[in-house]
Amino acid sequence: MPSTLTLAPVVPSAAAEQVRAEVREFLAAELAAGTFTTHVDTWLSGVDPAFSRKLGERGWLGMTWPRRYGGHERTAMERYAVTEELLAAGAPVAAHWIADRQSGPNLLRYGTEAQRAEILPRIAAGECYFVIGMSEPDSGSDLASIRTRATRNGDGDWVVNGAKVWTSNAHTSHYAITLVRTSPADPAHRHAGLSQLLVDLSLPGITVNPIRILDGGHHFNEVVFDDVVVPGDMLLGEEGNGWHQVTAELAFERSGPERFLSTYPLIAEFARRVADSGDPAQLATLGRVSARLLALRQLSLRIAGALDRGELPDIPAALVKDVGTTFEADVIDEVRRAVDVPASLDSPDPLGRALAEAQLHAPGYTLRGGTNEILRGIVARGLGLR
Amino acid sequence: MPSTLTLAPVVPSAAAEQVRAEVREFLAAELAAGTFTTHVDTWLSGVDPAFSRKLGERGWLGMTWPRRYGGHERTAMERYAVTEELLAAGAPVAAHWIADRQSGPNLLRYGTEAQRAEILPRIAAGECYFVIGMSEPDSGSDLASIRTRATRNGDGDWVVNGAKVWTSNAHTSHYAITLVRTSPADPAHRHAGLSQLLVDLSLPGITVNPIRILDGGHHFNEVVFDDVVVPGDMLLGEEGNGWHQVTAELAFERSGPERFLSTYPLIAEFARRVADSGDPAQLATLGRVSARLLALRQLSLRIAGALDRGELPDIPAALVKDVGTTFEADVIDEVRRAVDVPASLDSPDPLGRALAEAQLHAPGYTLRGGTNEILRGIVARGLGLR
Amino acid sequence: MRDLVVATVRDILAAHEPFVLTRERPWDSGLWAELAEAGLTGVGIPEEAGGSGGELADAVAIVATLAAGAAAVPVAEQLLVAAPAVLAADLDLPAPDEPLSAAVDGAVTAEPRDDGDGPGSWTLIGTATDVAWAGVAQHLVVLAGSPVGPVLALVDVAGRETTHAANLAGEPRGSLVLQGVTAAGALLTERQADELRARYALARAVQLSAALEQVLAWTVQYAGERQQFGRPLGKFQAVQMQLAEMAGEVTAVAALVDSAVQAIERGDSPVLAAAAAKVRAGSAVEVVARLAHQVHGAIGFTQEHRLHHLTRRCWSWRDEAGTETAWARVLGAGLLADGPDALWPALTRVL
Amino acid sequence: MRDLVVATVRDILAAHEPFVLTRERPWDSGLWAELAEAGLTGVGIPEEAGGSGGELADAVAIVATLAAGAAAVPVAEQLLVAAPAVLAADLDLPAPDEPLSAAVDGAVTAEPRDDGDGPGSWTLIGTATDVAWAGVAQHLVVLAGSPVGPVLALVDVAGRETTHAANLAGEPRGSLVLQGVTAAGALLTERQADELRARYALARAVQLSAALEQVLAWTVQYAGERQQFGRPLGKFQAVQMQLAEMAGEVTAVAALVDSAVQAIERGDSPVLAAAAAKVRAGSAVEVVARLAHQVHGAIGFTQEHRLHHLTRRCWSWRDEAGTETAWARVLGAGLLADGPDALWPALTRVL
Repeated sequence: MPSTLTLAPVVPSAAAEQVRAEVREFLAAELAAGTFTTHVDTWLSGVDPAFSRKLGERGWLGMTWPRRYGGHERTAMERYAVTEELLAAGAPVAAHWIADRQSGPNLLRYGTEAQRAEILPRIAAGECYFVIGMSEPDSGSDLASIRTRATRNGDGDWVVNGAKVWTSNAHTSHYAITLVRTSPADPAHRHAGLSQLLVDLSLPGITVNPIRILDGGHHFNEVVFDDVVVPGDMLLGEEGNGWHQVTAELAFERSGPERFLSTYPLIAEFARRVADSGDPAQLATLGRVSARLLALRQLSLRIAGALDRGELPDIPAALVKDVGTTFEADVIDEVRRAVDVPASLDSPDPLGRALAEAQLHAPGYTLRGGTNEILRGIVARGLGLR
Repeated sequence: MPSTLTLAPVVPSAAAEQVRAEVREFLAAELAAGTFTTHVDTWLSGVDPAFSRKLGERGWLGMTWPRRYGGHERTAMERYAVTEELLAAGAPVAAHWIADRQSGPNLLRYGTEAQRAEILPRIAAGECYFVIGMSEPDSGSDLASIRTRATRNGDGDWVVNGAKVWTSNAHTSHYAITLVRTSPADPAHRHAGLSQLLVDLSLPGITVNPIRILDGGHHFNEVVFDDVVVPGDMLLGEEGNGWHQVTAELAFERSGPERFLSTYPLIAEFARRVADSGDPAQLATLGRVSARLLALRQLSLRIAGALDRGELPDIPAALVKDVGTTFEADVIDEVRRAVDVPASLDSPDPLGRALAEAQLHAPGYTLRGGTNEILRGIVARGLGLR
Repeated sequence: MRDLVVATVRDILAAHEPFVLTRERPWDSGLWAELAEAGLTGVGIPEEAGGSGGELADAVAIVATLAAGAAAVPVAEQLLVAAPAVLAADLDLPAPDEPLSAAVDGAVTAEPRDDGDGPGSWTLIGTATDVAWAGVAQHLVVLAGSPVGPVLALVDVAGRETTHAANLAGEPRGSLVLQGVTAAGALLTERQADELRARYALARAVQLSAALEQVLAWTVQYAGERQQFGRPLGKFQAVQMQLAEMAGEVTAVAALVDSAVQAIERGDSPVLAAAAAKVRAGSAVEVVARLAHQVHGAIGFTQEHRLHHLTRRCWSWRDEAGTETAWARVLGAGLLADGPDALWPALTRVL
Repeated sequence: MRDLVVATVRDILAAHEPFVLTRERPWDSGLWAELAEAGLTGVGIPEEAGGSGGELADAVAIVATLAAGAAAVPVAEQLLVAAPAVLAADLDLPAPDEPLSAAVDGAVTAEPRDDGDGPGSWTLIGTATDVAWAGVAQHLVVLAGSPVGPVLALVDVAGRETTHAANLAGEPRGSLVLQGVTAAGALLTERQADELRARYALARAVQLSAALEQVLAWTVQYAGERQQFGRPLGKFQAVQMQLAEMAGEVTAVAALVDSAVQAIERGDSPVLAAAAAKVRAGSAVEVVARLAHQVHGAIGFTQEHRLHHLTRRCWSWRDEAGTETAWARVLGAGLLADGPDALWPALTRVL
């Protein structure tokens, strides 16, 4: 195996198993109380600030961050166990998901002391939510082609103009870490001149327009910036270092269990059918799907272990996202082949409803956070091919 | 549908059904007499000159050719029915396959009267066999890069030097239609300067070296040309027109039922298992596989109909080969998922043996006659993409 | 005639926006009215039965054109399933401008009425489930069970209450309670009942084939126009491979569905041909819809984009009128009817 | 120690040509002799039992290295399956330089001998089928059924006649008639018998993982070297997509198999972990072998090329010691043992 793809094994963590048990107990109680019902792909679509605050109260957000920023100084393995349990239960975690997974770590890595002190504790409390301001209407996979620009005004503040799309839940979020062009585009150095700004979504000049997805659900938005004045101290990291920062950020976000568990609630529903029927072919399907899931889990766990060691395993992370999101969609086909249940949101059969939810969200799995074609290009580079 | 991919429907042909019934009866009698046993992929591996002569006697070779060349002036639809029945029975048809499918039509299209009169009747009698002399050790999919060259000597004959590989059954064949470079390579016109020669494999200076495939079977050869003197009148078609001629020839060979029936004997064996078990999941697998086969059959039949109308549907032919050969290999996986039978040539279970034969030949399906990547490039061009 | 009919449908469609189905707007009644006025909701129905004449293939062409246009009207059900069944059973066909649908799932039983009306009148008992265009159709053909065999009943359902349910595209698929409803009906043989189910499956296959072809065309067009990294998407080899794979699926489906329609028009038994067409068309959906969305990227995932009007329909149509798995079992069993050694002759007989 | 062991195996392998298995040359006895002389056929076996010491993970590393080298020797069977089973059952282990294999398929029954030798001696009746290295192994561990439960018997099979049969790579897989053979043996619990089968499956998974990794490495290397249309294959985007897909499969298999080995080394029950590893590794074979051959082109399809030494093994190993389908059923059923609502806890307990 090329060293770029090799991942050292992790030893089981008693602390992780301990917190896993706590989360499992919490979720069982919440389900029993009817606080939430299980759905597919809830890390995109399950916005529930009250639920996010409960997680914050229990110390399950910002888990790996320093205590002085509201964190809990726990391991990535412990955080992994928590996120995995939440996803498996199909819990409503969308409100805080990006902030906890990606924006917080980004602030920790590049933020000023003031930015950290101000924002991180609120994220860890489950009260402050972030969106990713990267994609633009015309950028597609070619992130270097973004056109939102920020220029310094006389006060040293940034004046931002442009638009970002696919900002998950911008209508329920507080900040957007926004990739902007701070120097004119230079065809010879496409990745130069980009910077990240920490933009308060309540600033004047910002308009949030819903972008409904194909089932009519409102999760994504267009965020339009019209002469938005962002305070000068809201630069994140270095001016001109934006490309490097977003690359690192993307690597961070790609390896988590949300890249293969988005359709786990469908598997769980299918398992109920299999247990009822005892059909050997269905048992085999459950076994096949489970084997794939278990392999992905080991990969993702090993990446969590690497993060604990301070590594940034960007190529394995791209690989996990490629293999994992392919799996998320394949689950639908595996289940469809094994049962004879039409997919419908109005189905009296919970399996039919789970199939419907999984199918209607399926196009997103292999697009969000970098298409699988882009990811495979990264893996090919890791193999030494270009 | 782009017009390049549209195929007009065919009306059922009573003549084709008549000859189909005759072939079916013949094959049943031969099987009962033990003349042959059914195997996978016999159009590559089932060399049996006696069987080929029997087909010739019955008028089932050279079927569409003019009577004056030993042909039978029947339709492509009738020929389709005959070839399909032979493949479905896994009959030993490899000796004459290339000559009947490809070399004969090539001679009809480009050959001189003398070449046609001399050779075509022998092909139609099942007595004269051909190999395709296109690929070379270093050419791969890039056929324009071949290096075998032919130069005129003082007598007007061609002196050939070089080597061809993947020549199926050259050790049991009489002629090779050989693509040679007759003018030096010109990087600006990569496809210029190529010609086809009709080379008698018994000529001095020709060495046929076996290339065994991975299961040890000897079907392929390397044919080495060492100052081989080929009579001047053995040029096929026009000097310098070789690229155009092989392109047309490849289009011809790509749409036949051998591009999706190579593993049909495995399906037939699987059907026996399904009939025994009556298992619903196995029935569904048989149905799924059959539906794919039936669609391919309709595509291939429609191309036969287009050939009868004098068209050369090269892009649909590339598409059929891509979809068909993918199917041939997929059959193995479908059957493996549905049964619990290890693949072994020594298996006491005929299904295990059929799985083994199909698997060991599988790499060939999507390589021979143009890789699927090349074929998809042709289809993409047909879609107007490049 | 067929080209003219298709051109007329296209013209009418071109004047209509893609229709966003909601619970409140469960069909495109304006489009239906225009189609009916042009006589297009009666094509394939003899003039003496109140239709516009024409052949099955004309009706298929209309259904295909409407499917590719994501038209929210019950034309497939009326022209390819319900009307032919009513005519074959010698029942009185409602006027073609009154939407007619079919329910073949058989959770309804029919009892012959003993009031002297004779075997032509039945009392229906039960609930028709997953009824296409429930609440929209004014008449419903119901395939019911009875002590003496399958019964084809024609029910006036105008104004009758339906439960709300929709498929993934929002097309109504509710249930109708038919407890004690009187209806005209006719006994069918088991074979006729099977053929009715097969025709329904074939209707969905026709819709799938047309929709998948359109999805391919849109995707090819998008790949030619959309620029990434300084060149059109369609210049990337990975995208070319994806589009070629889609084309392979679409072309295979089109040939099989088309041949199945022709075989039925020639009078062949529709069951195995329709089963094969439904299975093949249904199994193409996964590949074609997945790759179409992948090539289109995030924009194709939005409600504003036209792509979902077809991909959502395809995801549902493959399940409707019998899933691929159900029809694959029918096909597998049918091919083995004469024993496993006769599989090949059976395959060559299907089409 | 592990790196040293692996380096030694590699050095020995490097001095050997890829071994072409035929009916007449059913194993690489020369390689075996060198491995045995270096003590490598006794790794993982305690010194007091005649072995070379070391841990399970050392034995796994040797098996993986030999698998990647397509070594035609029964080391996986001896080190990972048969020897640990003999030791666990407290039977006398043969010398590690005498090849030892295992037959777990259970078509053999064992009867306690009544000649006063006690329960440690059994009479075997039946035929052991699909025996890895039949005719090569001098001793065979047989999992037999008996009236009192499963029996692990150790049989001296040197010189005993075997039927000829081979897997797709030519590795001997013949049958041995054991009619009335006397053997030392020990009763196992059903769970111990299941665990023995699971260890066999895991041994094959270890071999598969190593072989698939090597196939990927060869394919990447070939794509970097082979020129087509004036540039290396690996510069074509379509080939890059294929190699990345292979890498995804290989990396997933490697992580799962490796974790399964470690779990077993920690003393966890091997059954579900081994089942998952075998299913996952087996299902990767189709993709990895197919794409490897596709990228290699015709040259990789020849006997002269090294590729088939591994692809043919992979095609067989995925079927051996229980097919993917069989183990998938075991895994599915095992995960549901506490009821369907406990699927997730069950999954997190496997590994």
